[in-house]
Amino acid sequence: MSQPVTLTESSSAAGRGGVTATWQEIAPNGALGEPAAHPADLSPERLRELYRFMALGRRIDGQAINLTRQGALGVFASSHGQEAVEVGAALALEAGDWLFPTYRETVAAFVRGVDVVEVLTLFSGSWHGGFDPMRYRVAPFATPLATQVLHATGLAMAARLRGDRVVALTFLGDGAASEGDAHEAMNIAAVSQAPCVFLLQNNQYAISVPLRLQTRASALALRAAGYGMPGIRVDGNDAVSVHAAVRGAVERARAGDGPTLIEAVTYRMGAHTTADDASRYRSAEEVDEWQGRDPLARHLALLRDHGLADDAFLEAVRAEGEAIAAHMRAALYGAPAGDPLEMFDHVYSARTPLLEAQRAQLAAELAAAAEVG
Amino acid sequence: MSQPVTLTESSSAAGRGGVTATWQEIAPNGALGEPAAHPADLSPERLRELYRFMALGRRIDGQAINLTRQGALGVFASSHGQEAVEVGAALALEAGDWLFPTYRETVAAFVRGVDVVEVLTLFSGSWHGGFDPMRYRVAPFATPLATQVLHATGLAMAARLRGDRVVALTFLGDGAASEGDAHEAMNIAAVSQAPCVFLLQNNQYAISVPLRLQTRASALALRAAGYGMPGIRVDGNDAVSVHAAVRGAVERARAGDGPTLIEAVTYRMGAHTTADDASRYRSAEEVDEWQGRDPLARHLALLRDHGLADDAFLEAVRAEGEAIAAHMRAALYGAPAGDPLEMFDHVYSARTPLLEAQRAQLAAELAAAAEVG
Amino acid sequence: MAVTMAGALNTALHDAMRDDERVVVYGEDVGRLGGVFRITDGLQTTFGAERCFDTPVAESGIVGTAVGMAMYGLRPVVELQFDGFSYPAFDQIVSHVAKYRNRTRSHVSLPMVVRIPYGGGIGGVEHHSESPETYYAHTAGLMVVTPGTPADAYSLLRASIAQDDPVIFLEPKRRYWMKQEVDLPVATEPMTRAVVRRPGTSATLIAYGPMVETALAAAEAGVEEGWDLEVVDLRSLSPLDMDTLVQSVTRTGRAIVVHEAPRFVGFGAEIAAELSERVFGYLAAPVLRVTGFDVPYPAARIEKHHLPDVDRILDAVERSLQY
Amino acid sequence: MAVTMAGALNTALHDAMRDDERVVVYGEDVGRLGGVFRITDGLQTTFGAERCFDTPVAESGIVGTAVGMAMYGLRPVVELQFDGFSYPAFDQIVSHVAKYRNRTRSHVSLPMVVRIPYGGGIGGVEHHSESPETYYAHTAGLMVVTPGTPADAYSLLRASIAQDDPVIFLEPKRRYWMKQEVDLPVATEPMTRAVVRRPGTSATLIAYGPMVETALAAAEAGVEEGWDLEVVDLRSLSPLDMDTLVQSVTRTGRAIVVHEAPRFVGFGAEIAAELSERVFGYLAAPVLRVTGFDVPYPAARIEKHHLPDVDRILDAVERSLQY
Ligand SMILES: Cc1ncc(C[n+]2csc(CCOP(=O)(O)OP(=O)(O)O)c2C)c(N)n1
Ligand SMILES: Cc1ncc(C[n+]2csc(CCOP(=O)(O)OP(=O)(O)O)c2C)c(N)n1
Ligand SMILES: [Mg+2]
Ligand SMILES: [Mg+2]
Repeated sequence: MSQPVTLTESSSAAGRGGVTATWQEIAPNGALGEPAAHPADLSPERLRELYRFMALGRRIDGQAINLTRQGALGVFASSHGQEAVEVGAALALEAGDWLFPTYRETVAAFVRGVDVVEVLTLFSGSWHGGFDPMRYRVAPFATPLATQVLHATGLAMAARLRGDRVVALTFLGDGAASEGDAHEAMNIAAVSQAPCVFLLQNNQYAISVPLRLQTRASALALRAAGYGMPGIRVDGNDAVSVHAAVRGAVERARAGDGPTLIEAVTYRMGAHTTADDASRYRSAEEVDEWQGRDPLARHLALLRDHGLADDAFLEAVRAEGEAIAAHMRAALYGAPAGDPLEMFDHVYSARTPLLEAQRAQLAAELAAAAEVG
Repeated sequence: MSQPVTLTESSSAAGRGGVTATWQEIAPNGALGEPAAHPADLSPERLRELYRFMALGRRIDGQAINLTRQGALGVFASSHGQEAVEVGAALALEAGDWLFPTYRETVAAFVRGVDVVEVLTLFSGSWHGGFDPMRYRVAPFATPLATQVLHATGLAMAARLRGDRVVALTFLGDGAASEGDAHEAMNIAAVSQAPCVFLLQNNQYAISVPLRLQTRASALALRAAGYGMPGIRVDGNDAVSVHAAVRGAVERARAGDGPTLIEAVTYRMGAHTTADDASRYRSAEEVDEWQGRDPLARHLALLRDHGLADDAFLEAVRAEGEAIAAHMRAALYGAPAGDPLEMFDHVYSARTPLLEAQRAQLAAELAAAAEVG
Repeated sequence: MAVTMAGALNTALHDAMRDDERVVVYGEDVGRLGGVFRITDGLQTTFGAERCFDTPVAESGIVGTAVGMAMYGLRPVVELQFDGFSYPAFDQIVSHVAKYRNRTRSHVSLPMVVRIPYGGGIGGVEHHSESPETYYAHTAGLMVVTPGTPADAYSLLRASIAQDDPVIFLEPKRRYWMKQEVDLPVATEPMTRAVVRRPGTSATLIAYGPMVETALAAAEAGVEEGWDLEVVDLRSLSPLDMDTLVQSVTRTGRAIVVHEAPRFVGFGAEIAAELSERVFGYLAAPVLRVTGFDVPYPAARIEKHHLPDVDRILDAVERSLQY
Repeated sequence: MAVTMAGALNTALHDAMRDDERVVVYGEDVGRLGGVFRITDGLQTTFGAERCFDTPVAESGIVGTAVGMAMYGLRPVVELQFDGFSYPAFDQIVSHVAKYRNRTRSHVSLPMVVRIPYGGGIGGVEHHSESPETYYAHTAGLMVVTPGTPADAYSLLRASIAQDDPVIFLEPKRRYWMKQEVDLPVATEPMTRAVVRRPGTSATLIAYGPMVETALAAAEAGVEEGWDLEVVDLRSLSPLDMDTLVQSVTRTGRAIVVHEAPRFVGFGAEIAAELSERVFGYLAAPVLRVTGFDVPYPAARIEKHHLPDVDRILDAVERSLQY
């Protein structure tokens, strides 16, 4: 497979006095620049929060995989290895901003405040979407690749039209970037100067298909120039750089200066989902190599360098993670399937005569079965 | 509207000893280069052929517009102003290569040897496609924007797979470039190194929508870098440069080095089609300005500079044009509508029982009507 | 006042934008040009380029961004330029427009309208004369509405914009220039009701969109044959007002469905199937279907042989009456 | 030998590639991985990455390039990973795959197969359990085929690849692991014929794809009630073998169509409408439809209430017999 550019490990390279973020920019004439350093200006609290959410995310991830093995979830798409992108990005948003996830952003949704049990509804199979998107300003998980990128664009256009200083951030994968919708969205966003940030998680794979079969470009961020929008390529395993880059793009969007494409170079440490067997298409060595760039370990080293991670802090994070895991187990083991009659309730704002009749049929069947049972 | 970059008028600037082609290239790192000169190495015959076909194309165009006014064609999409792109490109192909037109490439199809009356079938309304694509290696006119770009890519992939040195050249417009299919095609072509040339005719408009509402990029050729393929931006009103650039891309593709995106900057001198009224959305001044860059006039000046256009040559071209126009009039005025029963013959390779029944119904109706009439 | 359907639609958009600032109108060529059929004429001038604007050529993009706009609380009314160019947006329509409310347990509703000029009869080139109603009507979560008169064009479009469910609004383009005496604004029957356009007793002609006028003409022509034909205009294809159909056909005992779309799994199949079940005992003849043939829409110069016309409808009536 | 449907499909692809070097297989994850359902397992190893390869994630691209490949003389067999992800390719399928032959007056034919695992019952997440047959069957120019047994899976896929018209090949994914004793290669009945899987006299159950097994189970269960049910497996949805249906229902006088897809303008509507017309005088009861509800496909844990099952079919039989 194609070797991703090894980006400067900016955060751990930073001196004690502060942290530096590093990324490559696409020049307006289209050229991909060299990695350049940017003052990241993150508070100790923010640096710790990055770690805390990444660690919680890792714990949630492990618990979800276990719940899948035990049948409480039907399937799960792991965030393992991509925590720096999900957390770094989600923390760059303000409460009024919107986040549009794929199916892999469990951690990002969690950072936005959604109860992780509600996030996992899609995977538990009790309903398609589990939380109220309006409440958290997090769109429901999107399974059809790249389709949500257009929704984010449209929402951002609407916010701009209404004069609201709201930004939409959308995730998409290196595979999804090949879909027509990704193209249409970025182009429309650029033309309309929509306050939208396109965060392309390049985790090297689309299920089994490696990046080199997905694109021949040396960087997916190069697409930005073709839309006349700024592009950034950032080390997706470096939470500080992701966070700073996304924050910059969000501010730019909020200021009315339009969308940005950010390619975060990272790696999907697990299989595509719990239903996948990654050993069929990639080597253990490759996985090991990326293991050495683990975003949690790197960020912890940074915190330690700066004296920001004492045992109490780490213990508190650990305990919080355990509590969330316990909550997940309690809520998801043996959870009821939900009321089948609800399937008629959300097709339209009111049930049509046809749906009333079908609902009556199912209700009668259920009543009859209850009598027999 | 956005001002297109004024490209060097290379051909007329060339000295007597030969002609020079000029274009801008996209560097592999994505940067759009400055206009650079390339030895064009065109024979006097080829230089004259470029003119001849452009002039014939202009005549065909005028005749088609007249035929529309008189009702012999239902509608027509004019090539006026874009002859250098159509002729320059079509002449760069070899007999075994394929050309995929939009609905605007009447002149390109004519250059490939298709009887212009057959080309116009779509517009006369006697059938959708009028010629045998396999015979001329010209795909039928494509109305759904950008869809044919994928067909060209697939055909090129097939040729490569079979080890044939066949190249597919596809046209698309600046509007069509916004469609998802354009993106999917270029990306797939690059990944599979398909011998395909994407010739994007940037004629500044998609019906009424000016380029600045279509893209925010300073050049559509910048998209190339995002796919990892070479990109070229060429003056589309300069037949020599178009021809040389396309020929280079075709040769590259034939040699197994993959696809190229060429943006030809030109102008749609007429309305979108005969059904459109361009005065609703653009100024006469703008049209006048482009009139000064007329590709025929420019190429004729070049020929004259090189002593390649005497009166006999010009008169022969004129006479040939008149003969073609007469042929168009003879064939299209009062042409029969065609046999309605044929509509059942090409749905599948054999008529299904359902179609047999429907055909019998229509045949009976027609017979009854004939009796009455 | 004599109003064309095109004029009625234009006025409906104008009035909707005037009355509700959440309404935005966009699509290809709808701004400066006012649409290739001029349905959006003047909207950009009146309401500004923020609320009526041209988009890049990208149908999936047009519909997909409308989803996001509707989520944000706007009421987008988008135009897809022709029926055949609604297909690039099919995924967004089927996977999201139709399913968002359900996915989110009604937390998110999508008050949006997708306007599509549809159908043949205008001498269009390929892909410009499609009748895609089966595709949309089969998709749970979409409302599918199509007017047969200028008054309904106005009223149904206003109603579609005003209510909270996504609507595929199919405009019978060959009837854009049809005229009716009517004062706008007008509120016709409720959006999801079918309407008996002509009462009769011999048989029920069921039509919608472009075929309403054809069915009415057939009914007039039938008078000469001594037939008293009832004509029902469906107006809403989904949901479908079966009650009105059942009432009519229970009375007449005979029904003929008319549409331009191909017959096979066409919308007429649903009506025939459902009527056959609901009024089984009352049917003196099977429900007949008068439809386009099962062929790709033919070229302009032979399309008239494809489209249902008065004669074909009367032939079917005769067949029905012979049972 | 006991063969699964997945195995039969895999063998069919293998044999087709072996016998005809124009056959190429591609799609998302079909190469190295062998497909998410392993239907293409081993093809890349056996025939090389030129003839069996992974594409970028782009369904319109997959189908659109197949059009070009078929024009060039190859016989592409492409996989769209799930039913719900066939919609991004809808425009290419409807506007080109279905229409190219017609557009070019048969100068260009497109011998290509679009394989789509479809239907529910596997606990899939949203968009992974769609039954899109109405969309494709309504589209003139497409053949739509769906096997109900492993033997048919083999034979119909070979036949689809071998003939010259484009085929939408719908694979009932919940039956991938269903087994049958059969020796491959096998040639079953001709591709466009419906087959009586179980003869009977009380009523005709009409099913296809995933519902064939369910209908057969219902017929078995019906024996206890004293009913002798005939089961017809359609196999080809378009073209549809009406003759076999007419013969069966003329005998039984009663018909029940079963499918997973929603009822409204579902494929069952066509069958009910057409049978009601063709065997009007023979019908003792209206043709009934047992289908999925008219809702977006529900979540995994409640899908069983949505899907037709033996009980629902028997309820319908009883209703039919009560007329
Ligand atoms: C439109 C569409 N096509 C195909 C699929 C099947 N599918 C699910 S995930 C996936 C790969 C996506 O890869 P990428 O975008 O890189 O995201 P990642 O899974 O790596 O996060 C595919 C092909 C889908 N969900 N949607
Ligand atoms: C998929 C699709 N959407 C919309 C249209 C309607 N339409 C026809 S031509 C056109 C503009 C195309 O502009 P461009 O691609 O620049 O080509 P040009 O006409 O300038 O040659 C549009 C929107 C179409 N033909 N196909
Ligand atoms: Mg990926
Ligand atoms: Mg243009």
